[in-house]
Amino acid sequence: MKTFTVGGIHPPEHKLTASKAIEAMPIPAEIAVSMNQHLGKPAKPVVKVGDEVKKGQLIGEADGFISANVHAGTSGKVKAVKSAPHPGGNYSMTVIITTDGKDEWLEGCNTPAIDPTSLSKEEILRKIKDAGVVGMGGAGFPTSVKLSPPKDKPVDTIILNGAECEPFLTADHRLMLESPEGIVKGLLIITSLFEGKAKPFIGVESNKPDAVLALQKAAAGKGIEIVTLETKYPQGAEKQLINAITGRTIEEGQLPFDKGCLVQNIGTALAVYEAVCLNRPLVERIVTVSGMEIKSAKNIKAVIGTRFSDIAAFAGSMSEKTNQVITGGPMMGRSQFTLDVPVTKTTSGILFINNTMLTGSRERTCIRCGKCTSGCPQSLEPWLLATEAEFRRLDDAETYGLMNCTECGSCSYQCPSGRELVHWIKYAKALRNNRRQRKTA
Amino acid sequence: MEPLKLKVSYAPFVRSKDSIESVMYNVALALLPATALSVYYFGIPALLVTLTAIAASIAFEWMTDRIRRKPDSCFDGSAVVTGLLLALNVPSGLPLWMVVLGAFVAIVVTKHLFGGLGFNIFNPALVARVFLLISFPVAMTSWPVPFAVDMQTAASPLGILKTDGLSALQGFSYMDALLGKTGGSLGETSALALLIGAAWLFYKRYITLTIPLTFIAVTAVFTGIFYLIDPSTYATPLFHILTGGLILGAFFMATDMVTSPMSMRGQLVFAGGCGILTAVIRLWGGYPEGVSFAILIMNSLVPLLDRWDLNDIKAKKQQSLETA
Amino acid sequence: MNEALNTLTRGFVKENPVTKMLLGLCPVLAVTTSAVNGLGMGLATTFVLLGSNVVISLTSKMIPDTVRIPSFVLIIATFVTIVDMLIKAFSPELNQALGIFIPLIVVNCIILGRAEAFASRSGVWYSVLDAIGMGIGFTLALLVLASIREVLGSGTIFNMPLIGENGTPLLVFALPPGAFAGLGAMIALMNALEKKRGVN
Amino acid sequence: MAEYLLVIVSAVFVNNVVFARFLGICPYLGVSKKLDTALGMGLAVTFVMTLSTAITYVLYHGVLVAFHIEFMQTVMYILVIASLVQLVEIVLKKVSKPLYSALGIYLPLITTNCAILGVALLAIQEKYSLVMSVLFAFFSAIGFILAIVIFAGVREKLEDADIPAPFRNVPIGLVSAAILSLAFMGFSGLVK
Amino acid sequence: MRPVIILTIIGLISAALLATVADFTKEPIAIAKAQMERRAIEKIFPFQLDSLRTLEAAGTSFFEAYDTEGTLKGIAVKSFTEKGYGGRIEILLGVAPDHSIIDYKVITTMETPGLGDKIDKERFRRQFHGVSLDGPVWKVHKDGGFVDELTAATISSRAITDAVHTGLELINQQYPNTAAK
Amino acid sequence: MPAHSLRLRTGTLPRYRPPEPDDASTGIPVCRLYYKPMVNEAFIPAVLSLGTLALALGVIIYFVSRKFHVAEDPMVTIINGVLPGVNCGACGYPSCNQFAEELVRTRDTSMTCPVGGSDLAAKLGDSLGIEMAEPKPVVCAVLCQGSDNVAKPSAEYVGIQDCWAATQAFAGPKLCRHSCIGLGSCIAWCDFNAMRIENGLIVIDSDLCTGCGACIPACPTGVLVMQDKKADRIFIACNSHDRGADTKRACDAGCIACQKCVKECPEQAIVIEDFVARIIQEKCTSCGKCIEVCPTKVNCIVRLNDTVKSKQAS
Ligand SMILES: Cc1cc2nc3c(=O)[nH]c(=O)nc-3n(C[C@H](O)[C@H](O)[C@H](O)COP(=O)(O)O)c2cc1C
Ligand SMILES: Cc1cc2nc3c(=O)[nH]c(=O)nc-3n(C[C@H](O)[C@H](O)[C@H](O)COP(=O)(O)O)c2cc1C
Ligand SMILES: Cc1cc2nc3c(=O)[nH]c(=O)nc-3n(C[C@H](O)[C@H](O)[C@H](O)COP(=O)(O)O)c2cc1C
Ligand SMILES: Cc1cc2nc3c(=O)[nH]c(=O)nc-3n(C[C@H](O)[C@H](O)[C@H](O)CO)c2cc1C
Ligand code: SF4
Ligand code: SF4
Ligand code: SF4
Ligand code: SF4
Ligand code: FES
Repeated sequence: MKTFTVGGIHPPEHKLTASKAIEAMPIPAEIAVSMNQHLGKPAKPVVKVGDEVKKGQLIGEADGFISANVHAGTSGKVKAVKSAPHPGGNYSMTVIITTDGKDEWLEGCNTPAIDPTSLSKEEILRKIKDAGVVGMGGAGFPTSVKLSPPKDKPVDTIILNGAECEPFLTADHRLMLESPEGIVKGLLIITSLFEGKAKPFIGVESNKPDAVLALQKAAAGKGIEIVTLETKYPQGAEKQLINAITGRTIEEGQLPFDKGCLVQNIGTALAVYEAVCLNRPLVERIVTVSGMEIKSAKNIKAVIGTRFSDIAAFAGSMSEKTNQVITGGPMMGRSQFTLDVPVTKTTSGILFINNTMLTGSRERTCIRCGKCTSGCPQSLEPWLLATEAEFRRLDDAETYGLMNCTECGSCSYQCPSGRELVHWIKYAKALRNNRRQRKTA
Repeated sequence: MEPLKLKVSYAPFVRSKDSIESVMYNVALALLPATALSVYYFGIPALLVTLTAIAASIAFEWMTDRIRRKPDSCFDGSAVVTGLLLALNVPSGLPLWMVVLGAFVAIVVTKHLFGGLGFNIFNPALVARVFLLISFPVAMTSWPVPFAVDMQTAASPLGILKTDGLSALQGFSYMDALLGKTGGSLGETSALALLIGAAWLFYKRYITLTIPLTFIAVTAVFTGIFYLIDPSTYATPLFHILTGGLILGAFFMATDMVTSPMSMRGQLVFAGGCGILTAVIRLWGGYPEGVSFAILIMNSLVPLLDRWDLNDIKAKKQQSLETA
Repeated sequence: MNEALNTLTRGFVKENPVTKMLLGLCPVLAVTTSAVNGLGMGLATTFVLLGSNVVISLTSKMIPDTVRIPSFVLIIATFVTIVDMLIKAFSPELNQALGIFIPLIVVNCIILGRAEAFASRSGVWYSVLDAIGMGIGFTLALLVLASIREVLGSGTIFNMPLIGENGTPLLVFALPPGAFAGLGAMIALMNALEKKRGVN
Repeated sequence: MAEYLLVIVSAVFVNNVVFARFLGICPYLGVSKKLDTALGMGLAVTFVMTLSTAITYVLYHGVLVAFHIEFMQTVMYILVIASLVQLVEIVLKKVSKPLYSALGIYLPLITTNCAILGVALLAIQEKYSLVMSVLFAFFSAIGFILAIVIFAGVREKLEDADIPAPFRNVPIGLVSAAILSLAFMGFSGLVK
Repeated sequence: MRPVIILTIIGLISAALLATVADFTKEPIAIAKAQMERRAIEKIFPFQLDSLRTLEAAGTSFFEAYDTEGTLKGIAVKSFTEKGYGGRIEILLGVAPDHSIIDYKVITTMETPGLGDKIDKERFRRQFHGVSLDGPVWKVHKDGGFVDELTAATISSRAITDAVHTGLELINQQYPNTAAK
Repeated sequence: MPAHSLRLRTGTLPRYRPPEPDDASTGIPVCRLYYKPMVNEAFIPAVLSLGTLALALGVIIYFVSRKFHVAEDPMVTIINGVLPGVNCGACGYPSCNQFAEELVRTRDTSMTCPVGGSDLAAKLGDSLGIEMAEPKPVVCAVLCQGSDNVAKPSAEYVGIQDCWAATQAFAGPKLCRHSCIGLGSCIAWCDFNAMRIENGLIVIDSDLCTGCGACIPACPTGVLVMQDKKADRIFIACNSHDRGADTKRACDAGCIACQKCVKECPEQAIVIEDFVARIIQEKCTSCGKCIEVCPTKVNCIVRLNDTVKSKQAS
């Protein structure tokens, strides 16, 4: 079984919803579509209060090279365009739509399948761009940009990321079980963009043997290699996945294509297929609703813009012990300060938990046990980075590899002293960026 | 629905079950066989010394927390380990007030003056031991004989070797050393009981074997060379491994992560240094036993060893910047 | 007059050469095994300080910059040698105890420090006050540390036994570690007291 | 050969200038905040100590003993050391800027570093030969470097530590020195 | 050239001053030394000594102590050993004319304060009183001799035994005719 | 005292008498100091040797220092001595020393040290013999009054107690995301002890604040700004760019952009920018009319010295 070479941890899996089939969530009375659902510059709203919109209608336009289109998730009327809470923890410009329950597609969207081989490379890329497809594995990098690497960096390996190494999350797992064909088709479209020079892989963690089987069946004879990976966190992180499958190492400051690789989430592949062949913009996604404190944990297909409060109600509401609501997985997710935040294109899960770590004293001093170092998949010294951050020695932190940290959280997980290592690292990065900006300004 | 009181914190939201407490109490557990054996051999005084050392350590920890207005740390287990190790490092007949004084030196002077758990440069229990040894050389070298009825004392095997030479060690038995039936401090006598505890710690992954094995191997090689040169004045390497505090020191004191280097390379140098210094002091120094001094001296080099690693990281970064 | 008083007294505690300015620490650590030694060293140093301060304040105007340091040390060394010979002649016991640290008064940073920082810029009268003040401060520090070390380390004070024959003194205090730790504790105590005063 | 070895071991470890002889404490405490500066000071001390011990040795036997004016020892020695330091400083400043910026700032401090004079006096007191004196001086300086470099490492680490306020800086430095000298007592008896 | 001249002048004055003071103190220094010695010897001998004759021989110094009547009451010798814990130990050993030990005094020692330096304590010295060279075994108790070693300072005890023994031998060599037997 | 007697006669030095032979035989040394020639046997060699040594070393130092002389500008040292030496960076140079070097090099009269103020400018000018420009006295002020009882909380923050760290987790523990977070990141940057936290809000003591500006970039929400140091300077102590209704829901002291002050101001010195009022300082006469009309529960228009005083009192 393949795996990455350095570090890694084994948190308890808690995949409560692994056997729950995806349920479609009914469209709520109001949705809030954020203009900031991707990495890069937020989209520019192109609708006004009072406008009628159809499902799949462009409501936010990509603003700049690294940006992405945003579409209405259902039909209805624009109630407001304003700054509203965003699951990233801050506020963002948001189009609020009062839905009409008809869920009418815009004309030209959701057509019967077309043959992608009939399209030119440029047409495919344009369709992906128009559909607002962004990476669904977490960071939300605009897919069309990622799929057009510079000419001098030939890509020879394309990897679909089906690792889903975060505890609790099962969205990708269910997707691989329920739509393996769509995923494979999406992968083949992506591969076709590289004119047969790139070999496609799909990496899946060993705790999902059924998904491996389903994919193997769907991909039979298509030249795709399905790789079973050891169940170890963070197997799904881009750099670790590349290392596990190809043995290559992405050095600090390098991007995957510097080592001839391209990594996409399996959900992204499906979105690519739907955008290219079915003319469907990215308006819904699979979300794992889980955690110990929600009554009926499940995997749902939700319209982008659905608020967490509606989802909580749909999943049978949460218990009184809930003290944290998290988007994403428990290792890398974010805790929410309100349930008014909506699902975005990168919301892979919503967890309702009782975090006992929040009571009593949390952080103590580092006892130099070295567990964080041994767990770090990026060969960093997290305790050191945290100390440098604490004393605001940002230059030192940078020379010790601050920017090479993927914020996977393995270090904080391991630390017996409850050190907030990733948070300190994030803090140092924030201060550093702020300082940079001021210098250039 | 009631508006929920949500709490915001930073990822990750799950943490491993390891805590300072679990680490420390496991070390204490691992020392239990040796402690129990020493109480069996040396009787009630040994028990009193052990309890006093632990209680005094916890009390001093509690007091410093009060004075420094810090959250309570007296039950995080580190004071217990320090106290226990201090007890295992002194003769069973040591007057209890000296034990309390030792706990003061360990907890207040060596640990809290330097900032408390995690910041101390020197091993608290060892500083206390050396402090006591130098302050009260008589009391600290009067080793009660196992099963003694009337507090009869005898020199430890290393002490005999130092003052009277190899010939005085005729009656020495390796089996006795392994089981601990020789004169010595509470915990340094039975190698076997200590090894059982160390095995537990290794199994639980609270220690790695880099430091202890290097430490012991280097000591053995160094003393072995001189044994081969002149077997009539130098004792065998096995004698050096089984006597004195080498096993205790190598497995339980040199491994204290607060006061040892973090990288493999640093740990090798650290343990190698400990081994050489131990051998040098034992063979030619004024003191019969060198483990404590060796570890303390190497403790002082830990910041430099750490710094060596950091400089390397920096240099590598520089290199990669230049090639890029 | 106020200023004169200040010049005299600031060396006692406020600007104590040992605990505040951290000068001349070697003799402080080395000779403080007994109170008598501490006192002797303090007085010897005070004498040299006084002599050199006076001479330097009188002559500094004439000494050009290029040879300032050699000239100063020469003057200081002369006084030290005189003290050395006097001690040898009149208190051979003290000589034995202080040993090499008498010639080393030459390099006691307090003396050159006061010469540079004060005597070479001030009149004789103030230089005398400064020397006496600093000397007393130095002697005070030595005496305190030496008394602590003697009591704890040997169980005596001014060579008079405090504990019986069977008592156990804390030997370390008679040894180098006790010197370092004692001085550290003393300085920390001064810091703490100063802070308390500052707050009130 | 063994005799030389003993002098070396004694000078570096057993009778370490700082921990056992209490010489050069002021720079030991004052110039040990950073590792680089500590090393700089150490190197400067090594240079001056070795050179001045050699010169004073010749001076002692060639002049002081010859004319029976041993009482002039202190005066002569310190004059030589002070002048030497000043000369080295002046020359270094002109000849090698990098070396000057590395060592220059420590040179004036060395005049009042009692280890220099102390070692020169000790070499005479111990009745060493010229070669032995130079060796003794050089390795005493190495002992000084050892002490100050270890200490600088310790202090750099202590910078981040949560030390009780009254003990910050010098007092905790002295406490560390106390523990270090405690540890170095392990070497006692190694050389008589 | 002014700096040079000034420095030279300071040097000249300093030298003149020192030479003068040195000359004045030369005598007192020598006397002080002699007095230290005499006082040490006075401490060893329990009687009132009047005159003292110093003899330099066999690489060491002997002191013959006479009382007011001019009879030889005791002999003292400087003896030493290199076997101490801290290296060299020098003692002044005083014997009666029959070469039995009266007392000794440690002159220089590097033994550890509180430990090895107890060799200078009355309680330890007492056991040597009246002993002479060819009575008992000149070793510490542990090695089968008569000297009760100090607790935890066997090395110092051995050393002092050695120093006293050497001293006795020196006296025996120097004054063979006054030997008791 | 030693047993021997030391007798000195005044006037002339006593004559030296060698000890009599019987002194030695009794073993009781007697020392008497008598007159003794000034020039003793050690005198000549001592004087000669030290004199020669001093001369030689003096000559060597003299020539070497001439030969190896390196020119150095003593002015930098002088200027360094005058500067405050806190290395705060307010002058635009990373350290006081570099400011000094640059000033000595360029003699640029427009270079100012805000910390030292006009006194320092005069001193610098005196040292250099030029007329230095005077820095305009400024002081740091807080554009927020959202203390714990005024601003509504959002969620409880558990984590690293630092404003920047908190903003990495979410928009901040107060419902208003433009507010002072109140964890005091800025305090560490203030070299003059002028900042403290009270009731979850930063408070600046304008007597201690030197206007060095070191704290401003340290604040993640940008509620710190420079104001002219004038006790009756008027400014709007709110930073909320949310719409009026949202602001009102989040905070009792928030500017709701109601325009009342704009209309009231006789000098047209107030404008609304991005849902918050701003005072154009050049036009403002500090008449205070705007303060009277502001409808917010806790008036968001304040005078500089009031902010400090009221908070010091509380
Ligand atoms: C400024 C920037 C430029 C990028 N350019 C490319 C690119 O040209 N090709 C590519 O495959 N990925 C590119 N990436 C995407 C990253 O390699 C990575 O896939 C993305 O940040 C998401 O990773 P994550 O989900 O592991 O965090 C870029 C990322 C950034 C931040
Ligand atoms: C620690 C870590 C864990 C990750 N785990 C996963 C994962 O389980 N599945 C996944 O698809 N992406 C995961 N990612 C994101 C990938 O690095 C990468 O960005 C993504 O696979 C790129 O595909 P996308 O652009 O289609 O999202 C993880 C990233 C990090 C830093
Ligand atoms: C700090 C210290 C100083 C010592 N000094 C001496 C000493 O001066 N003389 C001595 O004989 N032993 C000294 N020892 C003890 C020896 O190392 C050795 O243990 C002892 O002489 C032999 O023990 P015993 O006398 O109980 O057989 C000292 C020990 C310590 C800890
Ligand atoms: C493996 C291990 C070894 C330890 N060894 C010691 C020790 O030798 N001495 C000691 O005082 N504490 C020891 N501790 C406890 C703890 O680390 C110690 O109290 C800290 O040095 C205090 O900061 C040990 C802990 C562990 C986990
Ligand atoms: S969060 Fe960063 S430092 Fe921590 S383990 Fe992951 S990569 Fe390493
Ligand atoms: S895991 Fe925690 S305690 Fe251990 S070294 Fe890392 S930060 Fe320190
Ligand atoms: S002013 Fe800014 S930095 Fe200071 S406490 Fe408020 S939010 Fe934090
Ligand atoms: S509304 Fe204004 S005053 Fe209130 S918290 Fe926000 S910025 Fe502060
Ligand atoms: S007194 Fe020794 S260096 Fe200052």
